[in-house]
This record gives sequence, structure tokens and C-alpha cells, in this order.
Amino acid sequence: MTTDIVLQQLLNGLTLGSTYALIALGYTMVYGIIQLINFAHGDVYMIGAFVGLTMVVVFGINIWAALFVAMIACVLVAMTIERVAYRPLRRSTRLAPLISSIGVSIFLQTLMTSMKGPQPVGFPQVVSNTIYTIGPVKIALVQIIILLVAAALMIALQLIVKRSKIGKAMRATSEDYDTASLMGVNVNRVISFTFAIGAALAAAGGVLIGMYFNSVFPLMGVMAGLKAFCAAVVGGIGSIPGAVIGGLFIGVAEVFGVAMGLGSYKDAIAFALLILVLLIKPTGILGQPIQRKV
Amino acid sequence: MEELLRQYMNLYYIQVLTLICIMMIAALGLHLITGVTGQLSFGHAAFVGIGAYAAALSNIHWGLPFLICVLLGGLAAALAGVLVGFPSMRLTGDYLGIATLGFAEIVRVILMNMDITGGARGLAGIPRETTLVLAFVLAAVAIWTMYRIQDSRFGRALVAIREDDIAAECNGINGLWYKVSAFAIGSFFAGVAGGLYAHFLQYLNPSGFGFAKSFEILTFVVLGGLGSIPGTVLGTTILTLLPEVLRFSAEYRMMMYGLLMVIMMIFRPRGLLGGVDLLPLLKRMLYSLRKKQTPLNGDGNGRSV
Amino acid sequence: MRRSKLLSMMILVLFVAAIFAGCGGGNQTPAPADETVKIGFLGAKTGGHASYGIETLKGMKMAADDVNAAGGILGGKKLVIVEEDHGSKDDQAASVTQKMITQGTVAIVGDPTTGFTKIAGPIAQGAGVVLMSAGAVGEGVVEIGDFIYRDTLLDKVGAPLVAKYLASELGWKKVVLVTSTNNDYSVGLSKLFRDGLAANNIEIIAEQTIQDSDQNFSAQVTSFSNKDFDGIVFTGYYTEGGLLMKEVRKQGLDHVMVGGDGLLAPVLWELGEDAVEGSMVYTGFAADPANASPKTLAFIDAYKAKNGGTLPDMFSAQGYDAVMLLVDAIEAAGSAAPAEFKETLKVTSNWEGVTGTISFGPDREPIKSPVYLLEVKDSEFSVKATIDL
Amino acid sequence: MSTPLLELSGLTIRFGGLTAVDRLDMKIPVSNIRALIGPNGAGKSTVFNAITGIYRPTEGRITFQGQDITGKHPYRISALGIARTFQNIRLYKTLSVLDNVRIGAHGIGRGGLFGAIVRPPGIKAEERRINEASGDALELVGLLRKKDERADSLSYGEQRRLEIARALVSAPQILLLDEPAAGMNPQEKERLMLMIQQIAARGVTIFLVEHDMKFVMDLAQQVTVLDHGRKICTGTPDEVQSNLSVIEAYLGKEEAV
Repeated sequence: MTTDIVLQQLLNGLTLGSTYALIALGYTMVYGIIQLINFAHGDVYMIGAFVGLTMVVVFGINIWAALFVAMIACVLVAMTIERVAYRPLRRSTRLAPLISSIGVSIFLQTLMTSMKGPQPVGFPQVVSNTIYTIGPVKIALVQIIILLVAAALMIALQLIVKRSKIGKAMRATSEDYDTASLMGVNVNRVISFTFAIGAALAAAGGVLIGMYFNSVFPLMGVMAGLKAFCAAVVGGIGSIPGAVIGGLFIGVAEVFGVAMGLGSYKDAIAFALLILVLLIKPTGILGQPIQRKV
Repeated sequence: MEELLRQYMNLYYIQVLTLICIMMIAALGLHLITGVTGQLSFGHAAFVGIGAYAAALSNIHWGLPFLICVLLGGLAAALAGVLVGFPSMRLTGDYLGIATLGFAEIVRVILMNMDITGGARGLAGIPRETTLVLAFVLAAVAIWTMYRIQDSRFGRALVAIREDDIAAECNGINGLWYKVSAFAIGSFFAGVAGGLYAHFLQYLNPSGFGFAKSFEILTFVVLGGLGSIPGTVLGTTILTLLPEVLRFSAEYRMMMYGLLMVIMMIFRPRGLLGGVDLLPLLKRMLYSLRKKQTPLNGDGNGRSV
Repeated sequence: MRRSKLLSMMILVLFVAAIFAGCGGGNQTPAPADETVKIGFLGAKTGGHASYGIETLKGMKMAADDVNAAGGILGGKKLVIVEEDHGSKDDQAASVTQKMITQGTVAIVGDPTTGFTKIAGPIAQGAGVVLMSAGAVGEGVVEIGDFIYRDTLLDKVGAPLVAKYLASELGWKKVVLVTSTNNDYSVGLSKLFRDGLAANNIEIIAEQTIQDSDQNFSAQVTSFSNKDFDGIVFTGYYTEGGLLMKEVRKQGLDHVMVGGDGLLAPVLWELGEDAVEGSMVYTGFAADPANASPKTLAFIDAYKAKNGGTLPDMFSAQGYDAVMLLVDAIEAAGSAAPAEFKETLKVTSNWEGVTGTISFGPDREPIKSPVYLLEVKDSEFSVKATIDL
Repeated sequence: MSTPLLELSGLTIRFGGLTAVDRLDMKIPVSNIRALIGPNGAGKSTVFNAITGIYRPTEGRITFQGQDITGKHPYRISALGIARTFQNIRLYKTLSVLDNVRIGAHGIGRGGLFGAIVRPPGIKAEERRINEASGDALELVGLLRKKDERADSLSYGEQRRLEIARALVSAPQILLLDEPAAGMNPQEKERLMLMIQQIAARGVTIFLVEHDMKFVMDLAQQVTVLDHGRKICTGTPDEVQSNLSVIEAYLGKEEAV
């Protein structure tokens, strides 16, 4: 590989990785607060993509408005899911909400399949196929948009979590659920809010992916969700910068794996990385070490 | 015997019942790993897959007797189980689960890319050897074995690890050894199920052993009642039948399946039979029955405990 | 004590089994068998393979409607399509096949994919029911037994012809070969193309692999973007084909793509838009009004009328033909007994369907002629070349 | 003096920057009832965790019957004859009382997978031995009546006693009790004290951490006082009670008991 190909592939990897990162953020926040691996999250991302598509195609609105509508729609969907399928199970065994989330995932996938058909649906060309050449690297306008939007959303999230009152409540809840509720934090609201933010980011990811890959289909959330989840774990689950780093890391690793002729092992790359990272540092790159009191 | 069954029973039911028995053996393996020992595994289908391919290939290439092939399938899976068991030294809870998920996906991708497995084209030409009678007998043996394991020093050590691994270590239990053992035995069950599955479907494809299948088996175990053998049996039976029973609803079938999973979990968070001890229940029933039959015979019943 | 545990377990299993058997017991006696002929649909309506299954079923239903509108089969019997969904799952495919057989189907129009056909095949063969796969192209299908057929253009016929055409007519010398590694059809077709291209002195300068349901091909395309070649041979399905070409254009390349009938669906340009203009597909079925037979035209029109104007794809056309082939064989045999009409099916010769002319060779493999090489022009397939066998 | 049963020399445990135990030397002879006391956070439980192999000492050595056990796995240490209870009760909650004790008797048996499935006569005899020993241990702590109840359905005091039975059933040389009287009412404490004396009378060495001064002073033969990870003094209860630095340590931190 020559240098310009390497740079070009790096850009490909970063673009892909930033979408993984957007999905990974939802996993990481929800896990951080209620230790639930929300397997339906990938499907929320899929719904976001479909809502965005419908807005653009059927209602003919501007892509940015569509992005916004998709985010709102997914927020509602995710809050409903949380309310119906997870909240009743909050005090039960760890596996109960997990199974419930798998049920929700199956439900959403088949619901979408019966509504939209199993076929991938083309996403209209909403941004022109302009290609800029920066040095040796060619970058498409859509890639620039994805990188910028993803970065903006992640910074916004970081600000919310670090600066706002609800962010403080989120951090308190993730530190210690019971203490937080004793301290007057409305835990239910915080958890709802966490799901909402995660869903909004996933929806944005879905619409951006739709723009970038030009297609949307009901099962698109499955693999993307799993890989984003790997990203969250690799980066250190519960950590927001960790999810971003993990996402980018997996995106880049996958692209270079393909470039080196490991295309048929592509899906294994993320998982191999995952196992490697877990064995070296069981809590991920930026994860807090688990202290067990004896 | 099989012939007899085929005369009196709809072939479709035989087909579905055989599948239930096979899946039950696999689910009992996961029951040992997750239900009894408390080690989360999201990759059980990989062991089923390894067993299926090992059994099928040893039949096709070496022409070994069918039951030997199934045994080899079990052993191959057990070996992989040992491999997966070792990370349990460092990883606990969800993290272990995720690592097993990763392992399983890697296994699937490797199966997809190997020549000997036929890759994406799958492996065909496996003779049909699995019968309902055999699957039923083996499932019964698996249940019996599981009861024996759980009611023993070995089984108690496994449960101790699930309940409190630190206390277990302090009671002289070598956690790593028992966790790896649980993975090996549980995977062996999965492998045997895989061997039967291969000789039942007569065709294998790596995509059949992905994470969706792993979660399906996990659902059998959790929804039935984690840690309960009758729960695992019931969970497997219900969830294998459910897609068949829901066929009337055509394309809404899987939607209802997903919805029912959520509903069942909400109403029975510990699983259908979680926290229900069938044995005393059964005993009480038998007891009251016996009492009715022999009202004057107080012998044996009046003994204080 | 332990024995009673075991016993209770066994009772439980049997109990559930009994309920189950009881519930469905009614189906066991086939409904007045004299008035209907049942053909089963084996395929996915949900899961990863749903898009192929649903299209196949559409074609089959149209065939049944046509047959019934024309007075039915065997002198007035109604043709019924028994449809079941295997959800793209191996184990359910086996159960579904068995279920349809116990419901008295005389033939099953099989899953369009080779893998599922190989699961259903031995069951159908064992039960003595004809299985007609409407799309399986892989090896080892009709070898399962004498009840197993397929009605699709075999790639071992098509691929070498196309390779020859690329070399002699288009003057191609260097190509990139892209395979979808989790798609059995693609893996098999790539193998045929490797041989066919080599035989015609076309060099494969780079091979790339993708997976079905991938959406992102940037890494693959970048890795051959600076190489010198004449075109891309892609052996997968239309979804990935469309998206792959989109990425090719995005990276500023102007090559065209050649592939098998896995690319043959309007989805190709629905997803690929301008990027697939000029892409070539070989097939035994051409939905091109200019070149289509009247029969094909009628099918295209009927399909469009039923589906809001969209064009049929290969799966629906082959599903239609599969049913029609079976119906004609049943009529010829004068009997809906599989053991009898499989004999008349075997001698089908120069049968005209919507996907072209079909004969079954001595090995029961379909021989379809002609092979069309289609080209995408203004988001339509138009015939670029007609290659007779 | 003969070799002590358990000897800590220069035991130091640090967590990051915090030194929980600082160069602790201790010798516990056979058949002694030894108490380790000190204010909250003095590092008492940490000492227990180091002895039983849960924490690896940063420095220093732990020898048991003259054998170096520093850094060994807990299960190996247990096999040598060191049993313990936990400050925050760690029972096998969902299991029956009897099963809890039978798991404690793990070391008595040898049966593995083969034994579990095939059940040769040797294994059956072993199970009988385990059951008998478990019954005896439950009898001793007065829980035999409740052997079929779930461990988490027991009262707090009963749970503490069950932990003792679980530790005792493996026939240890030394029993480490981490705040055994915590949460008990005076009557229960009285019973517990008798029980511990009974156990000691069987030749089991007792090493306990306890907050209740009266309990400690009545029971222990020797008391070691720890403050901020350091040993302040060792002596008989009377000696310790009159030691100035001990009083200081307690009054400085919390109300003297």
C-alpha cells in the first residue's frame, strides 16, 4: 500500500468509525447507568434511518429537518421501550431485561420488515457527489458532513453530561443508583433521559449512514449494533470518550483489515479486537477498574 | 421403533419434536454454564456449530459410526469450551458474556472461510441418522446427567461459584478449574446436540450458528427459569414450538414472538419456572394421593424430620 | 426420588407434545384432495432471505391465479399455493418442508437459495414429493435425487459464455473480481468466472471480498482504485451490486460492472442510481419489452399491474415458471401423483416460460436458452446481446 | 517457643497510594483465641483477606504451620486448614442451609465429574461423610432444625452462625471470624461466645476481628490492636485495656466502647 492509499483508507475508516461511535454512545450511556446491554439499540438506529428516509422521500423535507425529526422519533421510541420493556424489570435479575431487549429487537426488526419489506431501500442523493482533493486524499462532501455532524453531536453530549444539571444526575446515578435516588435524584427521569439521548444519537447515526451508504434496510441495525457495542466495550463501557475512541478504532481496524485482504474475515476483526482488549484490560481502554469489596 | 412412530405420528410433529429434543440437549449445556455456574455465555451456538461440523465431517470423511461422530462432535466442542473457559479467569459477568459473543462470531466467520466446511456454500451430503427416538433418549440421558451433576460435590462447587465466587474460593473451591470444567461440559452437551443436528438437517451452513442462535438458546434457559432443569426443558419446548404455533399469524409471527418474549419476561422476570421447585410440589401431590389411598396407614408419614 | 424427577420431566415433554399433536391434528387429513392440487412455497418471508422468498411467492401466486382463471388443473381442480415462512432459519426450513408434505402438497417450489434447497431436498426426496427450486444454482442440488429439479439458468453455462463475450466483443483484458463470501451463489459463481476468464485470457488483477448485507465498500474500492483495469466482475446480488457501484463512482472511477442474474432486479438501480448505468447482467430472463416474448410481456404487465408499476425480478419470474412447469407436467401426466408427473417433468423439452425456453437434460439439469446479456440503460434493462447456446 | 500456627512477618498491603496494613508482625500459637481490634478502617479485614489469599500482600510473608502461604490461591490456603467468615455475610443465598454447609465441606471429599455421574461406592461413602459432618456442624451452631430453609430466609444472627458452621465443617486448624457478633442482640452474643469457646475447646485456633469490646475482652486470650494499619500493641485483654496508645487511638477516632 502506498502512503496515499493508506491515508485514503484511514479516512474511510474514520468515517465508518464515527458512525459506530454514534451508536456506541447509546450503549455506553445506558450500560453505565443501569448495567443493561440494550440489544434493541441497534434497531433504534435502524428506525432512525427509516424515519429520516421517509421524511426526505415522502414529505420531501430538507435533510437537516429530516435528521431532527428522526432524532425526535427515536427518542420517543426509545423512551417507550424503556418504559414498557425495561422499567418493570429494573429490580429483577440481570438477565431478565437482557432477554426483554432481545425480544424488543426481534419485534422492531419484523415490524419494520412487514411495513417496508425486507429489501434495502435506496436513500436519495441528498448531498451532491462532490469530491475534494486535499493533498493525496480524496474526500467526499458526504464524508465531511458525517465527520462534522458526528463530532458536533459528541461534543454536545460531553457538554450535557459534564455541565448540565441532568448530566450531573446521570453521573450520580451511574455511580450509585440507590444513593442518587436518596439524594433526591429522580432516577426514573434520568434513565429515561439517558435512553432518549442515546436514541437521538443513534438516529443521527442512522440518517448519516443512510446518506453515506445510500441504503437502509430493516436488519441494518443487527451487525452495526453489535459492532458499535464492541466499540463501546473496547473503549471502556460507561465512558463517553471511550465510546468515541472505540468506535474510531474499530472502524479503522476494519477498513485496514479489508485493505489487507482480510475482507472475508471482516466481521471477525471487531470481535477479535474486542477479545484482545478485554483480556489485556478487562474494562476497556478508558474504563474504570472494577473495585470489588470483600 | 422409529418406523412405528412414523406410522402413528404426523411426520411434521416428529420433525419438530426431534428438533426440540436436540435443542434441549444444547440448552442443558448452557444451563450448566450460565444457570448453574453463573458464567454468562452469549456464544453457545458456536459450540453447537463446532460439534455439528466435527460430527458431520468425521462421518463424511472418515466414515465413522454415527454415534462415534456425535461423541467426537461433543469432544471437539468441549475442547473449544476449555479455550473459552480460560478468559473467565479474568472476565466476569457481562464482560465474559461479550467475550464469548466475540469468540462465537469469530468461529462463525472461520467456518465461513474454511474449505473443508464448504464455507458459505455449506456442507451437504450428511446422512440422516438422527431419529426422534434417539434424540429423545439422549435428551433424557442429558437431563438425568444434569440432575446427577447438580446433586454432587462437583455440582455444589459450581453453584457455589455462581452464588459467591469469593466465598467459594475460601471454601476450598478452585474457581478457575470448575469454571473451565463447566464450560467444557456445557460445550460438550452443545457439541452432541450439534452432531445430532447435523445428522438431522443433513446440511450445515455457518450462518445457522450466529449470535441469533446463541441468543435463542440463552432465551430458552432464561425464559424457562435460570438454574432450573425443568425450566430449561420447558423454555426450550415452548420457544421451539412458539414459531410453529404462531404460523397462523403469517408475517406477524416473529413480531408476536418478540412481543411474547417481552411479556413473559415482565410477568415472570425469573423465568417461567424460576423459583418454583417442582420436586416438593410433585412430592406433595403424590403424598396427598397416597394419603387418600391409604388413610389408615400412618407408617412413614408421621415421622418427624 | 431422582427417578421421579426424571419421570416428571418425561411426562412434561410428552404432555406438551401431546397438546401440540392435538392442536394441529385437524390438519392431518388433507382437505378434499380431489378438488385441489397443492403446491407448497418454501422460502423466507422474514429474516435475511426474505427479499428473495417474497418475490418468489409473488410469482407463484400469479401463476396459480392464471391457472385457476383458466379453469384450473386436471379438468377443473383448483391449484392452491400452500405458503409457509421458514424465517431464513435452517431448522425451520426442515420443519416447514415436512409440514407442507404432511399437508398433502404434491410439489414444493423450493427456496431460491442453494443452501435451503439442500435442507429441503432430502426431505422431499424421502417423501416422494417433487421439489422445484426457483433459483438454486449451486452444485449438488439435482444430485439429491430424482424428485429434485430447478428451473434456473445454470452459471456453469452462463459464466463462460459471458467471459468469452467480454474478451472477444468488448476486448477486456484486466478485471477486478468481487465476491460476497457469505453468499453461496457468489462464491460458486466466482469460481466459474475465475476459470472462464482465464480461458479467455482475461487477467484478474485484484480480488476483493464483501459480505451480503454490508453497506460500506469504501475500503474494498479504495484498494483497487489506483489500479489499471477494464471492468469489475461482481458475482453477488443486486443490493450489494448497486451499493458497490455507488462507491466506485464516489471514488471517481468510471468502470462498469458485469455479473450474473443475482444482479437482475430493479433494486440494482434503485440503490445504484446512475452508478449502475452500463452495468451488464447475464440471465435467462429478460424483462425487456423490446425483446421479450409475448408470454414474458404478459407476465411483466401483470406483475406491474399488481405491484404498482415495479418490474418483476428474476425470483418472481422463476417462481412463476416453476409453478407453470409443474402444472404442465401434471397435466401431461394426467395425474397429480408426484411419482407420475415427475416422469413427464423429466422429459420437458423446449418449454416456453417467461424466463425463456427450458429443457431438462438427461441429468435433469435445466438447459435454458438463450442467454441474454442485459445492460442497464436509463434505469431499465435492455438487451445488449443474445447469446444462443 | 514452638513454631506458631500462623505467623505474619512484615505484612504490608497497599492499594494505590493507601497503605492499609503496614509492616504487621504477628504470631498466633496453636489453641489460642486471638482477637484483632482497632478503629474503623484500621485494616483488620484486610489482614484476613491477605491471610486467606484474596489480596496479595505488597510486602511481607505469611506462614502457616511453618509453610509459606504468601500469595497462594484462596482455595489452596483453605485446603491447608484455614477457614473464615466474612464481615459482610457471604452466604450462598439462594441455597438451603444444609447445602451451604455441604459446600463448606468441599475439602472433605474428592469426587469429581465421574463420581457425580457414575457414583461408585467410594463416592457414596464420601457423600455420607459430608452429610454427617454438615449435620454435626449445623448441630453445633444450632441450625440443624432449619437445614432445609433458604440461607437468605434466616435472621441476621442465624446467618452469622451459618457462616461459622460452613467454615467449621472443613475441620480447619484455624478459624478466622470477621466481626462474628455484628448485628447480634446481647442474648445472641452470649450464645455465640459459648459457641466459640466450644469450638476452641475442640482444639481449633480462633482468630477474630471484632468491634464489641466486651465480647473481645471476655473471649480472647490475647488481643492485638491495629490503628491505621499499624500494630499498636499486643497483650492480654487487661494489658491492652490499660495501654495508653490504645485508648488514644480509640478516643481520637471514635467514642471509646
